[in-house]
Amino acid sequence: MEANAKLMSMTDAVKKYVHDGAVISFGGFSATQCPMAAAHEIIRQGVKDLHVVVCSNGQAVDELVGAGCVAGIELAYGGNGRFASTCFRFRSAAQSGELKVEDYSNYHMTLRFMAGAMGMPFLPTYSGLGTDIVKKWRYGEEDRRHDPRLPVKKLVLMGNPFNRNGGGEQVLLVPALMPDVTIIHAQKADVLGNARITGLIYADVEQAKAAKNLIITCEEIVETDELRKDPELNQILGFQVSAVVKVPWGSYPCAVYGCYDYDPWFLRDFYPKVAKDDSEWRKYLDAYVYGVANREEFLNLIGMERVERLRADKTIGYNPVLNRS
Amino acid sequence: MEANAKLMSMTDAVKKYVHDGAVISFGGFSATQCPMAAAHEIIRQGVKDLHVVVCSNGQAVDELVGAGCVAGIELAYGGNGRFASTCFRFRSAAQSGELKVEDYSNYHMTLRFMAGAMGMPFLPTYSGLGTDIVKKWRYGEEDRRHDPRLPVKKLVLMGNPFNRNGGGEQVLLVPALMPDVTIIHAQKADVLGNARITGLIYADVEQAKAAKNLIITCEEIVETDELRKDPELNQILGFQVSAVVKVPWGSYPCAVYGCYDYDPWFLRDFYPKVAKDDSEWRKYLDAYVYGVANREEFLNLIGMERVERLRADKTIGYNPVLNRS
Amino acid sequence: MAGYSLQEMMAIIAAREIKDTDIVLCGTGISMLAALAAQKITAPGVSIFFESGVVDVKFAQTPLSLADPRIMNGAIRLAGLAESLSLLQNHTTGPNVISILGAAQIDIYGNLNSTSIGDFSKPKVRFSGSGGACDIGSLAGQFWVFMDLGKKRFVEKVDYLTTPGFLDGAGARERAGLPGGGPAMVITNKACFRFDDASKKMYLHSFYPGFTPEAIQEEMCFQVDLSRAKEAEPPTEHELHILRTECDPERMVLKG
Amino acid sequence: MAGYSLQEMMAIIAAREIKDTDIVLCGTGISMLAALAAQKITAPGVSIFFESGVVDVKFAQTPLSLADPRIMNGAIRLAGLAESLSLLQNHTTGPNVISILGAAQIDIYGNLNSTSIGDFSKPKVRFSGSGGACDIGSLAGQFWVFMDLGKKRFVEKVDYLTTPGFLDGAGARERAGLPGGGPAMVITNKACFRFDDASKKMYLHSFYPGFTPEAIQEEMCFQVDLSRAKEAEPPTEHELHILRTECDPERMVLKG
Repeated sequence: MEANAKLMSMTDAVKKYVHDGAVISFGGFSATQCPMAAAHEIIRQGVKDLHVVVCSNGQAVDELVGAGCVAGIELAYGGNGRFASTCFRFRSAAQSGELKVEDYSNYHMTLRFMAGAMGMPFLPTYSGLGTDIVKKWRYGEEDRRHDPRLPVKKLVLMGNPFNRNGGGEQVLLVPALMPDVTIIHAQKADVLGNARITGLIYADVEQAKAAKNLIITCEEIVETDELRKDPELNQILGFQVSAVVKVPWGSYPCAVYGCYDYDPWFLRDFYPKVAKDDSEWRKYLDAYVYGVANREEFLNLIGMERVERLRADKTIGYNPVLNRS
Repeated sequence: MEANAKLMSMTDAVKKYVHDGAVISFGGFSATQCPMAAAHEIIRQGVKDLHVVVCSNGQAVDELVGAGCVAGIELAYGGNGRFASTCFRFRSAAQSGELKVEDYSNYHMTLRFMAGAMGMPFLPTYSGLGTDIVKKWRYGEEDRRHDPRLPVKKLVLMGNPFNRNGGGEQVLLVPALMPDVTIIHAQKADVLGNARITGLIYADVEQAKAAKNLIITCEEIVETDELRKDPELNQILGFQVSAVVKVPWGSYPCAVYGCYDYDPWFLRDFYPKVAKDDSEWRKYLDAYVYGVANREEFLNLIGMERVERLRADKTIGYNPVLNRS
Repeated sequence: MAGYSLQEMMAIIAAREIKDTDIVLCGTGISMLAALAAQKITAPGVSIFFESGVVDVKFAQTPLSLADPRIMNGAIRLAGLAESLSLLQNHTTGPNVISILGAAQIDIYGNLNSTSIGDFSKPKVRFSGSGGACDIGSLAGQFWVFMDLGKKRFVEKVDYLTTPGFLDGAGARERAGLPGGGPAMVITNKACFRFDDASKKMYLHSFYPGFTPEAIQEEMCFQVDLSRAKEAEPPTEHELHILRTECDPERMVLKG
Repeated sequence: MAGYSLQEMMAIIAAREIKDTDIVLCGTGISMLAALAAQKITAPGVSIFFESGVVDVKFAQTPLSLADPRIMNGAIRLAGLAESLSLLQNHTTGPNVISILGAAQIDIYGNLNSTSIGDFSKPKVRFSGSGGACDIGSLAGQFWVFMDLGKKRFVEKVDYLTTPGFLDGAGARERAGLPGGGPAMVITNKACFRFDDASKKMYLHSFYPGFTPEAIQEEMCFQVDLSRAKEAEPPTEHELHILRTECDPERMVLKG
């Protein structure tokens, strides 16, 4: 294999690994480290009927749902923190019933990815016992029998075979997730796919390892020898990676620790206005997603001057003079 | 609570947290990062009837077994790599039947600590299906019923409730471990117990978090603010720690990455000679363990000149001119 | 009643209950301010963490989400969800964890709905989802709730039970196998509620200056015991000063 | 037969079978040298890792254990057992993993005993234990065995089955639910064996220059098919040169 055979354009990576009907997972958490450049390319390529599995994703999920790419979603939280505690297109699609939402908790989803990453069929937890998250299933057993993308059961309650002296008599098993493709956005990667996420890692590493195919989008491509200097900090191993895509500002309008801040203008002023209104939303997609060929054109449309103002102070990881009020 | 209430001498930490009959776990792997100073203090205090649970520990387990502190052990591997592929006192105690050895694999033991760390009753794996590790139990169900230190079953075979389309029809559940006390040796800790292991982490972090009480022995006490500079590298959180003990050269004759190398003289020339012979062994314990009051006296007996020669090159983490042949 | 906002009152009511040995799992917003205030006023040893994976934060600017870069700088630990949520389920740390939650609906047993109104499969209103709230309610040593009073929120039966309180009463958590201790306080904009040891039902513990027990009861769909209620102590000058100048100097949470 | 040692022959036999896309889980000693030799001769893209948690090593001095500090410097990843052993069970990486094991006993189906001789509860000889060998045999895409021939080692039935080979024959691994592919090669000091696709029994694949199939059979307790055996190609000058000068320059493994 060529040493840099995995290095490709976003267009090629999405074309090669994101198919109609795929089970897909996105890294990041709320308004940080969402793989937004990848999400836009998926919208642009008109991928349909995706089944999305995430922990607490905001912006990427909202735009994909709004663009009609998503048929169903299993998640814990769909929001952007205090910018948009519930994502707008996600909310309206869930309310209209056009989007099927299967609810789990953050721990459930994390454990499900971890089970996939570790090659286990399930993981046990006590979280959720007695709640409607256990009792109410959006996908019934019949749906599940016919759709191989879904686990045969939402979750399973079992007796604890190691129980001694009361307590912990029953336990919940949550089924493993093995997405057809996971996309995560890292600060640094090499051409082989070895990658480093700096700062919080959310459930990115579990999501990455659980995947059948893994696309790493990154701010910067570095030499492998640079990554070797701090091996404890490299969470993603090249041999688990299918594609590496270099895309600076790839998470904008979301933040990337140590690289750039979130954009309060986009998240608080601009996006809610377009996302809350169906015709504005259509215009947004036409201009900002379908109307551009790639990330560079999108950023130019936003305005590089605006974008550059988000650049982080390297020491503290964000922009301390950003106007957030 | 006083800010440095957890900082104590090895004598006090062992007196307070290591009791006769305790389930105890030691960090490190083969001849690296064994908490040897702690092991010697346990021997010196004459602790009895310990039930040891480890992955792949060498030197600490061997000396504790040899000194008669250990009644039973659940482990995957007891050796020091190429210095002593099987530990000598461990071997003879296992062969005589005086030491009960319950065999698991490294993955089993790691998962058992992970289950304890995550507060789960068990974790599933496919490792070991069809082997005698599953079929042959050193502690029978009757023993287990009467001894609350043991899980009620060595492991449990169950059907996979999420199975679809053949494959993975059954799965093995390994029971959680929650040692009464875990002792790990770290390069750095602060007085609150926040600690950093540099280099490989073996199963140390899982062993630490699974414990009811956790003793951190460390080469160096540092300011909390120093640890805050690289938060990704601090695996142990102060609020999970019971005691912090500063003990330079605390792993000798085993290595500590970045601090000092293993001692080939001790591990290959000296120790096998004393460990293979019952009366030599008694003399060793009398002189090197019972005959000294603390770590400093032990090191003086070994000779600080010898010990100092093991000091690591900071950049590469070991001593490149050490004579190992 | 001049001199402090009800939001500030809520933060201080919570802060006063946090002890030095507690481990507080925070959300952003007012729950975070409560933990910070406790740390700066009476409980300097308190540990604070967030479900996104940050432990022992030392931020200079108020974070707006659990993954805001502002939350990361200067922490003692940066990890991820698996590590932080496991602290809840861990047998040693879990019982010491207090967490403060919000919700859309609550019932007399402290069960919460944070996810949707109406039928869960085609909801009238969909919220973000329970995130870590189900995990916290299930596993943490105790949880507290921050909510404004109102008949739409304090309901007979929650539409979708996403965070377990005492379920259907005494002994129900144990029967379900939940390891955590359940709800301990409900801190509203007008009053603070606790739960009866025997019945596990919510009762009025204190009302804020300017409000009466009867008026508070009017804003709830279920009847609570009012007989144990006392008037709450308003925030002191010192408490307010710390809260305003050290916990949220940019007024990102405590709006003018 | 002059010019190379049998140990060198074993290392080279293994190295030749390693492909560019393989992920090799090594032990210390000769299995590590085989992987390094492959990387330096024919498979530069091969990934190497160790169960202790090191990935893609670049060491300057030969490590003497899986946790030798020499194994750590310059790696692409340093983690722990949970991470590295999970690579075996992971559905994407596991099938690509090859691992090389040693053992005290082996039977015709490639089942191994690495733990004790005699009754397991009061053994005649106790070894260190199976470490990760049980995990590798259960989960890896394939495993190879490095063992010296001898009737004490090549036995009818292993005393204590700690690493699963093909258990009791064709279909047995599948029935037990083992995801890994099982044993593929047994590389001894005199010959190399493989396993029949249909019967899953070991057969003689090649014998080293200077040895005969019949003499090799004499050193085993069970009968193997000798009909497919060919003489193995001895190591080339180039292979030996790389092995000696680049893989173990200190001669820590390949003893003079």
